[in-house]
Amino acid sequence: MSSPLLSIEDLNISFKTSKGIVKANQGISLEVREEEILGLIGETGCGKTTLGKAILRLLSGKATLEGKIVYRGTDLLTLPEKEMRRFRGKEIGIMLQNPSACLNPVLSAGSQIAEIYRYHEGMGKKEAEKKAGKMLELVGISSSRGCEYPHQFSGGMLQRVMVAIGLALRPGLLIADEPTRGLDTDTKLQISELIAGLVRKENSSMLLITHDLEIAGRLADRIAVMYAGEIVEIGKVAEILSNPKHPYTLDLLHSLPGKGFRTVSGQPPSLVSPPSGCRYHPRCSFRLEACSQVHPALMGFEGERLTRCFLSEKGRINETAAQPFLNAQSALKCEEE
Amino acid sequence: MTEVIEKTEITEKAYLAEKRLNFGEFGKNRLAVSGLLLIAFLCILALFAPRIAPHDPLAQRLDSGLLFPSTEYPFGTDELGRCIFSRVIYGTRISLGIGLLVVAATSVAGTSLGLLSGYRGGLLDEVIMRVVDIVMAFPNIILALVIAGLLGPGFSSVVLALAFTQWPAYARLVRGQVLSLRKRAFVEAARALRPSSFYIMRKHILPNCMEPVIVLGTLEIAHVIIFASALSFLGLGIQAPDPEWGSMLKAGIPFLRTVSHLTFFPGLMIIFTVFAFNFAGDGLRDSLGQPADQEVLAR
Amino acid sequence: MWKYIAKRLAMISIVIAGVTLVAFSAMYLAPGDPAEVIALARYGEDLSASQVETLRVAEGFDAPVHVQYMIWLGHLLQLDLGKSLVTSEDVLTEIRQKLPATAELAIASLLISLLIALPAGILGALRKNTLLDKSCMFVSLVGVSIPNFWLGLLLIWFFALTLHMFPSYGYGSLKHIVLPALTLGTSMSAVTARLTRASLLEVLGQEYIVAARARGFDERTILFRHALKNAFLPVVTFAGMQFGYLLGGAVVVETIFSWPGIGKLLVDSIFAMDFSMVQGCVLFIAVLFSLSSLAVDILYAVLDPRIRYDRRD
Amino acid sequence: MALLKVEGLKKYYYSGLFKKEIHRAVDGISFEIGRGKTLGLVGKSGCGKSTLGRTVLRLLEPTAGRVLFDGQDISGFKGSALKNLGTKMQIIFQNPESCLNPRMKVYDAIAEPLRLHRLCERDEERGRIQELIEAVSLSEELLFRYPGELSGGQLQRVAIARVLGMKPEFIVADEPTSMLDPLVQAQVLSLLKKLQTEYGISFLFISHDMQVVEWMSDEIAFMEEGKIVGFR
Repeated sequence: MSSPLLSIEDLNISFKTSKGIVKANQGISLEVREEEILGLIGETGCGKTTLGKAILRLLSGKATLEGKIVYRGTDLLTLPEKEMRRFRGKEIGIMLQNPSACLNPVLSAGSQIAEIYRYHEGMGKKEAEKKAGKMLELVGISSSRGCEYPHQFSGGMLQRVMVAIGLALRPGLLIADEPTRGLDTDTKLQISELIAGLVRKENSSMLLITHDLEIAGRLADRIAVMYAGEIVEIGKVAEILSNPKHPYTLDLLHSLPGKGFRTVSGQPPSLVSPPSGCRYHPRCSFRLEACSQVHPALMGFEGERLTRCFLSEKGRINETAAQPFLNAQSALKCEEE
Repeated sequence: MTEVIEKTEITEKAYLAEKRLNFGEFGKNRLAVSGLLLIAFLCILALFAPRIAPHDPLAQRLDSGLLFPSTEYPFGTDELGRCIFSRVIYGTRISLGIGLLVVAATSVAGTSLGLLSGYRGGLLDEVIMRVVDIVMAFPNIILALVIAGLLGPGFSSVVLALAFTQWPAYARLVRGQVLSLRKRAFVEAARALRPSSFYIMRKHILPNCMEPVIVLGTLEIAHVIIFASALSFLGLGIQAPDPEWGSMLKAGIPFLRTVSHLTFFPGLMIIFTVFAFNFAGDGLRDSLGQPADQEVLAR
Repeated sequence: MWKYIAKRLAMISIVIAGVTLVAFSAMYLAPGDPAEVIALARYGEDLSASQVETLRVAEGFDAPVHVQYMIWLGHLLQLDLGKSLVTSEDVLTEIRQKLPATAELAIASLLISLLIALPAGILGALRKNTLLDKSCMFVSLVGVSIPNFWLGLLLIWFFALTLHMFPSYGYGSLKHIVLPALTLGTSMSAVTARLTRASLLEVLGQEYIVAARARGFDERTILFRHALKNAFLPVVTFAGMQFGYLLGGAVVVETIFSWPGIGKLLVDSIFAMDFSMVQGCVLFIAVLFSLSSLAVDILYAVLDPRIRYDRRD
Repeated sequence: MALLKVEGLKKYYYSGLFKKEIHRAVDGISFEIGRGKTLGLVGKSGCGKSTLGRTVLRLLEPTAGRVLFDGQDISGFKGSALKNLGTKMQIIFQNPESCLNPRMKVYDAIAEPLRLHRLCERDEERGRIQELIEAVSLSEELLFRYPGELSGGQLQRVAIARVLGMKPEFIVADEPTSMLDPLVQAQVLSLLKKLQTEYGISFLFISHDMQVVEWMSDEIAFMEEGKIVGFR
């Protein structure tokens, strides 16, 4: 087993708002290993974007962070701002959500890549532009489009520019936040293949934050599932997809298109006042009495598998749910062929 | 920057909900509340001027001209022996009157035209917007100056002149709002119900563009008051004996070197009044979550 | 972009056509018969009916209104703004003589206002909600509320009458321009500072600033390369409107300081009921203002690539 | 007979100086939808599928072609006939965040079509709205909230309840779930399907997600650059 590249230990993040304290992340422990793609799955508002931004300390002053974020032996949370800048872009690249908002509208795409080389590697203008052009070619954009401005690109193309920026300095870790949101099915696949391909080629690692289980299933080595600010399950892709131990993961899989759209009632809880006990218990169809009172810990299962559910030990989920799910899973497999 | 995080993170809807609750936040905005209190104070001054003012603002007493402030005459007297304090207080009636009248008229007219122009589009829009452009091609104080000057001095010419120059601001602001609202799905959903366009404008569009209009209106009262007193100061607005602050200032100029309180107090009153409305308008803008856009700010 | 500019040009010609109509019809706002009003201004109280009639024919007031407008417009197209009805000076020559004074005042005021406003606005946005920012914004809010004529009088009282540092009126030396320019400049700076701050704050709240930070740039680079260019876009548009404020403010300030510019000329002509001079001044100012808006629009197009290059589908 | 029949529908946009540049958003499309059936419409973004949905409803005026609803050509409808059509043909939008007026409480949003078309007596209104909100399985307490306080899935249900109140026969669903999370998407889609069997509504279901469309539709049309390139 390779040593972790990034390890997050017991991270708590909260925001003060007029409605109360939003506990966006609670007790997050996670590691991203060398040359690994870790998929972080969760629904809108579960705190996954906050986690991604927190790693590079990009959250606003309103956010309170506790815990440790260790990258190659350095705890990023204790670094002074000036040294933190060395990690941003160079060690850890990030593709934030919504590329049309993340690119400066008055600077050309090429110059936004070139400026990274000029700033970090002290290159001259010509050289940096040339390198930016190469980077564009690498993500499948003709370098002649480097002088165009963000509004002249389509959504998929913008996402490619974001990939080029994220990987410009060959970082050890790329954090990609919803890189496929809002794209057509075809474009979605192209972009995800592109990112994963580049990351693998560079022997880098990636934290892929997405709500799309299918994309995560295709690209990731391991998957972490997040619900209401907590990690509820972590494990190898194949294990998670074929044998989910947490009811939420199970429900999420069932809700996928082409798998019967089995529905779960209710909606994610507020992060200001989450339910007592297990956060999923009000919606869970397997809930026990204890679930509403005792908050389950993230428990080791077999091997590297961790699950935050009382039932997982007893393996009851398997018995109840194996049948319909197996069909769905085989459908997924067929499609991938 | 802080808001951005919340926007993306707690999702937009939570952000919107917060924005809505911000009317309550207005209460917390101490500056804005003090602006409103100042306005209330001014209104009281205007309403109860006869009770508050110690003297008749027009009564001349030539034997007690150019007196310095005393308990009898808190702000002193002018060259004709009139009590400046009383005149300043009565002046509130004129300035607030002009401000409210002009803003009431222009906001209604401008908003209606902006609504029509934005929602109907087409030729009507072209015509209205070109008229707006034409009026706005004149710096507004200059246009007001010419109109008021040629109409002849007096209360009604000042009101007319300012009303004519100030309405396009609302029309432009509202039209912009309407254009962006028209693209929103709820307006399209309402159209799918096939009501009259008047219904959609009244029920779905107007309520959603009122906030900036309220902000603009509040700030406009401040501008109108300044413009009106500038006209009077130049001698083209309200004329002497009427206690208008601008014309009082003008009357005080010859005595600037010796008895500067003649110009000092009326000027202070203008600043105080304008400040109150600017303050309240600013507070409204902050708590209604309106971006400080140039349309509202640039006046 | 050329399409955009062409569109602007077309629009501005319509606007200027409308402006001439407004300027022409302004004369008919005055109560009573224009010929009589002018005759009254020219010959004083004891004028005879025949004097009025002679003047009516001489100045062309006997023709129907639309014909008068057409004739006036015809002259206008040959850059002939007519003669003053009171002094018989050529209107355009008169305006041309007054133009330098107003231009000097405008430029000096603009410089003063930018020198105050830009640093204050930028500093305020960068140090948001600190004591410095709050006091800057408070001062500027008070500044917005001070009428420029009062500020002018205050400056005269303090610097001219009390300290005797600068002359209180007149035109000529560098010393003469200090007080008028200070009056106009400071009163303008308050608004610009607020706009700069608001605009920069808005930009600093954008996601691309966070994204730039995520690329490891320091705050200086982010401010100068990413934030300011965007933040100045609305400020540039605003500068166009500021020009109108400048011209309007000049009227008041020139009157207070007896500054021999177009503003003072306009006010004097209104008092003298010198219609052709008023028309000329108003028209000149409006055209100048429109052209400056056009210039600003073009500048905006050059600065903002979203207009410079049309969207591609 | 088909409930909805579209024949050679075109929607062109003209731009440029002399209106010479033509953008053919919908370029001669014909199809039919039977009562209680769903036609899925798949295509990439920008292929004109949303424009098609709106043109069918005459929210956009077609450049050419006919839309027959229940055997009648609706393109000539005016006044009360057109207003009546509003209750029979409806639309659900993509972005739940903007599909409701932020100034109207949920109750009023659902009541609006009932009041506009006088679909029920004043004293029955409350009960009718109760029925509707239950039909989309939302709790009653949401009725007096503003849209800003609801989640995306809840908003989309309110939009459905609002449309449902008119007992429409045909609904254009324009990517109704593409902005929702998977769990919520499943909820909304099964709700639509349930309502379809209960009320016999026909759908034109627009989406770019093949799997969603497959699950929802009886027949699928593929759209590319303003034209339908195939049915399945």
